[in-house]
Amino acid sequence: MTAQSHRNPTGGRIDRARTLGFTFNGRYYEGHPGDTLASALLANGVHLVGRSFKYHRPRGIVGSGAEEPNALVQLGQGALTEPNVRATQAELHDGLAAASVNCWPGVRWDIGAINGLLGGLFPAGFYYKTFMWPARAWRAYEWFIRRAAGLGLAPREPDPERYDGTHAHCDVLVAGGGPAGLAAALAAGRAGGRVILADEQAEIGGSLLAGGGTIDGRPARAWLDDATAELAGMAEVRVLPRATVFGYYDHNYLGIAERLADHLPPAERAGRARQRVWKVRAGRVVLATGAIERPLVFDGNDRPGVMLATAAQAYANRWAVRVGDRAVVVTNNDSAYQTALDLSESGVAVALLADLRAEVPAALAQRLSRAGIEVAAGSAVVDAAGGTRVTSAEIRRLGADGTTLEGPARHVPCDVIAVSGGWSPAVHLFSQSGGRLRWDEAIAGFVPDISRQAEVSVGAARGTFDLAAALAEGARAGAAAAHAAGFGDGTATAPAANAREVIAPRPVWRVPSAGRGKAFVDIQNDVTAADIALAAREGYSAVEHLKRYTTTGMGTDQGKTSNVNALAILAHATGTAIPAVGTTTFRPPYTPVTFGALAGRTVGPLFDPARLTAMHPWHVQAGTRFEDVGQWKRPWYYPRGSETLHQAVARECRAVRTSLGIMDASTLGKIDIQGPDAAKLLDLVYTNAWGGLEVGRCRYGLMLKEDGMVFDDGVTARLGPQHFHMTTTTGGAARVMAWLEEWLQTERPHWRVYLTSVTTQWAVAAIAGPNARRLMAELCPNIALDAIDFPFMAWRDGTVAGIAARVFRVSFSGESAFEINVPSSQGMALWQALMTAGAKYDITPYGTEAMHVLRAEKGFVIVGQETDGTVTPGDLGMDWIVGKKKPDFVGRRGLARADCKRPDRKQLVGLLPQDPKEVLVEGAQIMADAAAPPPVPMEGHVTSSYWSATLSRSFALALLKGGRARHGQTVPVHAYGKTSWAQVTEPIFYDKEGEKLRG
Amino acid sequence: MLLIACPFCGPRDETEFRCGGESHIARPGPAETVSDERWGDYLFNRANPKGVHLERWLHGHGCGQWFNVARDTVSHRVLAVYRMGDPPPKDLTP
Amino acid sequence: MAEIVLRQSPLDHLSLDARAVAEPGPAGVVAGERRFVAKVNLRGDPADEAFVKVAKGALKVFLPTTPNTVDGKRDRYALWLGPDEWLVIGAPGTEGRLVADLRKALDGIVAAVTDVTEGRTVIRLSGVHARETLAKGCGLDLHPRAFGRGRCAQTRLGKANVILHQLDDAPTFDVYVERSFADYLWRWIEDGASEYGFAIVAEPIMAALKARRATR
Amino acid sequence: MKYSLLGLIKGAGNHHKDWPAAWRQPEPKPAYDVVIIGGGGHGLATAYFLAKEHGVTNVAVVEKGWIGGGNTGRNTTIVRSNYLWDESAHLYEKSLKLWEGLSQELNFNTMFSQRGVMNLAHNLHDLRELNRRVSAIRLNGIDSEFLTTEQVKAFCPIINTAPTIRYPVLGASLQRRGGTARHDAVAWGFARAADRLGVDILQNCEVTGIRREGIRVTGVETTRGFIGARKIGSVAAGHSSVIAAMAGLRLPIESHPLQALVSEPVKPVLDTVVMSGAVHVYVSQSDKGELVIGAGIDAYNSYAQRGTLQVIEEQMAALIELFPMFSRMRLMRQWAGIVDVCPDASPIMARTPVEGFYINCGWGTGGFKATPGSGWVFAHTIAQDRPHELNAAFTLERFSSGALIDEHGAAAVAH
Repeated sequence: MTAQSHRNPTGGRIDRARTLGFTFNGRYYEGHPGDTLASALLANGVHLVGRSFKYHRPRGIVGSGAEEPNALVQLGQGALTEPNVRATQAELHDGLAAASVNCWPGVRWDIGAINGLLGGLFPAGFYYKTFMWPARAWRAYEWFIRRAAGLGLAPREPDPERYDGTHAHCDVLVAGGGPAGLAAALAAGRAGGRVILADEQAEIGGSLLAGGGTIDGRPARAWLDDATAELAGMAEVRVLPRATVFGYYDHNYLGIAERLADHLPPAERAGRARQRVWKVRAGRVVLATGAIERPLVFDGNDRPGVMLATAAQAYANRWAVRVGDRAVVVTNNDSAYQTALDLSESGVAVALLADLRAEVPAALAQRLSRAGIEVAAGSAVVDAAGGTRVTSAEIRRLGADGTTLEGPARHVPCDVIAVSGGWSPAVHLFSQSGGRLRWDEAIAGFVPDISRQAEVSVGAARGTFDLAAALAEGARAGAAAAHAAGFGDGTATAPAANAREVIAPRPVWRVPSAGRGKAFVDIQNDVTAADIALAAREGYSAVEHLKRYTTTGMGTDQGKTSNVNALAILAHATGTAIPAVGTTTFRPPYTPVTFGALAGRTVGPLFDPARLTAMHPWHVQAGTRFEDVGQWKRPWYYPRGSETLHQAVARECRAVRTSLGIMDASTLGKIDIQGPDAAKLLDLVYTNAWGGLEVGRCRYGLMLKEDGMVFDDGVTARLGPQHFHMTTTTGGAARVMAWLEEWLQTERPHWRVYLTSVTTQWAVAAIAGPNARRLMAELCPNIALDAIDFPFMAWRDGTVAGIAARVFRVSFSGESAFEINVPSSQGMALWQALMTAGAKYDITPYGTEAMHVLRAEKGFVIVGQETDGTVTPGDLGMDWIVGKKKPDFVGRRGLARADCKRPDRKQLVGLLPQDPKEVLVEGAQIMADAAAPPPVPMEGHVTSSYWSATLSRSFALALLKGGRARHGQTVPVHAYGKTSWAQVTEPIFYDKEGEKLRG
Repeated sequence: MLLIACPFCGPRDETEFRCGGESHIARPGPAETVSDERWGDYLFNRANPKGVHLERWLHGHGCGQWFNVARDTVSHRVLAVYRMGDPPPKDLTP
Repeated sequence: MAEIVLRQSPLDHLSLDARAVAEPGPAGVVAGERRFVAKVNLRGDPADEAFVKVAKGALKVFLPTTPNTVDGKRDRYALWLGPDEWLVIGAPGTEGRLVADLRKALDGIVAAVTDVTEGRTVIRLSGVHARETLAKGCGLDLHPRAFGRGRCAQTRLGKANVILHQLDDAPTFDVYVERSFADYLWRWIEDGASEYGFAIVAEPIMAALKARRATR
Repeated sequence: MKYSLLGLIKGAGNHHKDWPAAWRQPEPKPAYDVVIIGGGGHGLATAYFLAKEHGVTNVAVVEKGWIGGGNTGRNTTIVRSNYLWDESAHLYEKSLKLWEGLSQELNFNTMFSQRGVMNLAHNLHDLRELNRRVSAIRLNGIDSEFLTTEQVKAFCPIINTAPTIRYPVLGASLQRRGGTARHDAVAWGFARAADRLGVDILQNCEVTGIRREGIRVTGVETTRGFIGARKIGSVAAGHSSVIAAMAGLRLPIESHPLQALVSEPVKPVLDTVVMSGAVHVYVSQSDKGELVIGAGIDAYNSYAQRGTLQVIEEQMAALIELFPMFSRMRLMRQWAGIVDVCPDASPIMARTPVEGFYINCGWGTGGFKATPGSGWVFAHTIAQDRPHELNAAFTLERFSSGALIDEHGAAAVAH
């Protein structure tokens, strides 16, 4: 315990009964439950925690929470490591291991500090002005720059932890659990509304946790305990500590990042999610996000030991930590007076409080002098001396205009300088919501002005710093929000608190320099006041230009402590008023959110659904290789033993051509179409005519977009006079369904047609080959199967292997084939029955690859392979399917456009490589002139290319300029440096007359 | 995440819907009478206003119905929801 | 009935029954598959009195016209899916009769009757944390004030399209999911519910539990 | 004052007091030969090349806000020329060639880093398309190669190439000359260079109307008064329809949000650009150390530059699928730009039926890479009053003739 040199024996909200051991940069320290890494380090007298981004200057702990710009550490090790964690937000746990980032070999002796000496060479945007010679060398310069930049280290192993996400709805979402937020949640909760109160800290309470004050005549902390207890007892109130409202999106949709396990030692995290993202739809939002104290910009203001006054106060009161032995406090407003008192009470000798204002608050000043603390009015700290820790502060009197210094310099030895440069309301979420900000001279900060969504800001978040007023605002807002949702009468009584009169702060944005030191505005990105002046001189005077040119406000803290100072200094440099300079838009997230938490459970096996057919388990058993088609898992090929893809596909094709093959065709889209106008719909969306199709027959159809380009295809059967069964491509099912509904609902609302998707109602086994009919004859007693009674492109109902089935005589393979549709739950039974009965024909399951080969031998196109959204039916040689006499169909007018009539359009042809053993690369380009140097004119490309076991040679389909007129020509085909020659043919290679599939 | 009030199912998250783009575009015809320019205008040209946009949405993950939405393309506020075939509401101030 | 024996539900390959417990005990979420429930999709114009009357006659169930509600009895009820669409639910094996009766009754009336029994399966989800489990992947407000017994909705759950139907205040939900997505959705639910204590129960137990609650 | 290391050393002596403004902040003249609407990269490049290549120096660039504040400053800075169709390939390759000498040309370091752009294939259809593109690109004389899964792993070891993931990596195309650049620097560099050639850059000058006499333009109404112009070039991506409407034109354009995000900065971990269509994410690491990650476009029209949560959630899931080690990294900032979406995913750079009014729009999600090339051909189109052969196909007429340049099939993920 005594190891904690700067921990007081009493006070604070830590549990001294338990001691937690942790390491920082390899050294062992101790702290207590309730500590953050920062408070524990300070309790051990450690201020130096890192090196700065650019100059590698030693840096300490500046804040006590989300605003921390400096104290970034690498937390944890191995797969659990995490870069750039704010020490002020990392809760201490036993065994925690942290290290400084961006320094080598160590934080005390850092080689990068050399940059500090060369500092003059690195003004804002220096890299835009150099590293340009020689032209090719940038990658080399870049190598060094990249290694100099960046902060922590990305993990190198997959994240072993789980994350979660959930949706939530509430009448009132309260962001921030400080006094105003608590008052709002209480009021809304008491009225009966559904309330979510989220606060980023481990403990609800906000400023009440660190500050003093009394509420309803009792110590604020006592009121806090009652308030949290009451909220915990309300059934419809959900209180989320360790939960940062990070994003405010459209229509009152907000994101909350909840840390569920980060505060636990890894051993205790097992099984539970590490973090959870809440996606909240809120009726009303109360923004009680508080305010962020600003540093003062003076020379050496980045030395370890220079910290925000509130932080110093919080460490003293909440964590019972003495931030140093001897402190100087410097402020431009009232708040730091209490800090001075609290510090000295906690045992820190406060040498002096310098108030930039000539007129100081009398009452407070008296209390300080009673405590023996000198108040230097109209004075400022103009320089902080020291190295890895501040050693003294130089105090000077400020001139009336704040730009000059008067009188002699006083050098006050100290190891801490507590700074308060005024307060910036945390308007981040308000700004994200689309709200507009207004510059408030009285508090010298931006405050919410015009709301765009159903929200209201209360307390310090809107510049109301007085406790009593903040409580009242909160209570009023909570009650009103609940009332808007139909709960309560909209009124609420606020707890009483002692009000204070406030003397306006004196903004001195750049404390005049006494020497030549660096005065930092953005401490994390090493942006100095001089950098901002330079940017202004060079014309980067738009605030966004300033940010991007100097990188001010672009760090992991997104400028929480620096934005307003930077703006003001820019305004000064350009001689404009701050409101005229404007502010930058705040982007989500408020504080960084873990990628894993945003992904939630949508990772690994749950990343995206794999859609499975009824026969899938059989395929898995058979050792099938699957192909991803959209979300579907489709059998690609069925290797036997050590077969390659090539061997397996050849065998599967041979089986279909010579005996019998079986394929799982369940994934084809299926749409049930009913109604008096069903045929009209088909006439509209297909290019051919449907009125004449008899019940019991089916027909192939092509669908076009309005521009005349092929969009989907499939076979549709007429089940009854007003009843059709449409099939679509596997990938196109959902698209086509939406397409049909769109035409029906938006263009033809008076048509009486109903569509129902039945894709998964049916499992489909397609059997194809010379023996297909024989097998059917065995298993299907009740359908006449001969070619006359059951012709090609017909369907029949019956039973197959005792299973009620609808059988289609369609063929995509070119062989005599039957597509057997059965209720999905019996798909497996059907498949097994067919496999068993088909054994005598050596029935062979074939996958998509063999199917592609077989259909290509027949010249059947695959939408998406032969087509790419730029292909018309004519291009495919399918003019025969385009109804000439039809008055209208989707795409008809598109086809009539000039470009669709060009004779030299790319048209589908067959290709026979000169070397019959060579299988052309799918995607290979057809050159106009094999000898031409690049850029080589191209005339088309190979869309499909295979080895044909049937033809025992290679062949291909291609789209070729004016191809139909070029049969017989030999063309050069090129891919990957290899040019091959192939003869252009008709795009059909097998059973041209179609006897087989009709037979 | 926009909240869109399906005229049939009530308010649902944007992700249940599909945006079908500008609404009230009449399909010209009969085909013979339509010039290439007119057809191209129908196919491709859009008002794309900065302000109130009349657009079609499909409740694809819900009731499967198409309907119209009047939405401000700057604030994303939904000003009105109305059924297919209905004319847009008169007063649509963003 | 040989083919019945041969029927397979889309979750059979996960052999849930083998993992099922007789008494879920303290599990926060209890789930199981309701196999082969009869499902018939019915389309028609609710403004057409003939349609409504005839459908009611054939079904012995009112077609709800209030969006997102369910009407009917324990083993035969209709879910509102859209302004002109309902899903009629019946006991396993009754789909054939349902379709036949409806088609016969609606002859000459503009309507559509489609058997979708095989296209979807039902995952029943029950227990004090059933709501939280669904909320992880469903944007609907499932709070009792917004959604309750007798309510249904077509929506998204994880990355699957589903129909939710709340049967009681346990709460118990029936989740209708497209057969090809069933494997994914089951894994999704089991993963999401694991933190609350998850138990699988077979159908009879499911029914018993429900009955027990009903009597409370 | 020339930018150089020497200059910096001199500057160090006197606190860099002598660096002049990168560009003047002039008052608008009553009239110019050419007024460019839109102070983004494309507009500034157009002005620069008008002055440099065509001697047209009496030029103003009018920008409603601050230059580079639109998509130039909001994109994921990917530069490549691996396009399928000849028209696109030649245009983007011209641009890539300009990129290769741009820092020297402008005497402003645009940090163009040719670290390679890799497009992953996750299914057989992807592979087919990839072969098709690589073959076409190579025949067009542009560098492109195919990588097997093993070669992908070797080139970028941190990608998860396990065959067990939902959509395994089956291969990739790689353009080694592709890479990234510093987006702001491109706008600033062109602005500074154009300014030195006499171009007036007028910020906070919003165009409120286009004045015409008959079918000929005479100038623009702006928030800083009327500015006469013999020729007007609209280069206002995101707002192209709004500007065109002022000239009485309807465009085949819709404005959609395109989202992007960056992580907290970390030490070098990813030294190339990885793009995946099927898994739908693209990512690179900036010189500052941030992972720069892009998404697809939102489906609805919008002029709001706001991001949404659901898109970011999908991005992260996709990223982690390919890079499981990034799961513990953190999102630092998200935003959106407004892009022109054109029906065929190709731009329009052309004259219009309104005399003296030229439009450059429709770049969709891929405009940044084209910045120098777009400026180069558009300057030619304006100066010569006819397109250069490189942009001859990118007309408005193609939308009635049907001669589209459809880059959808090949575009994979937007970017």
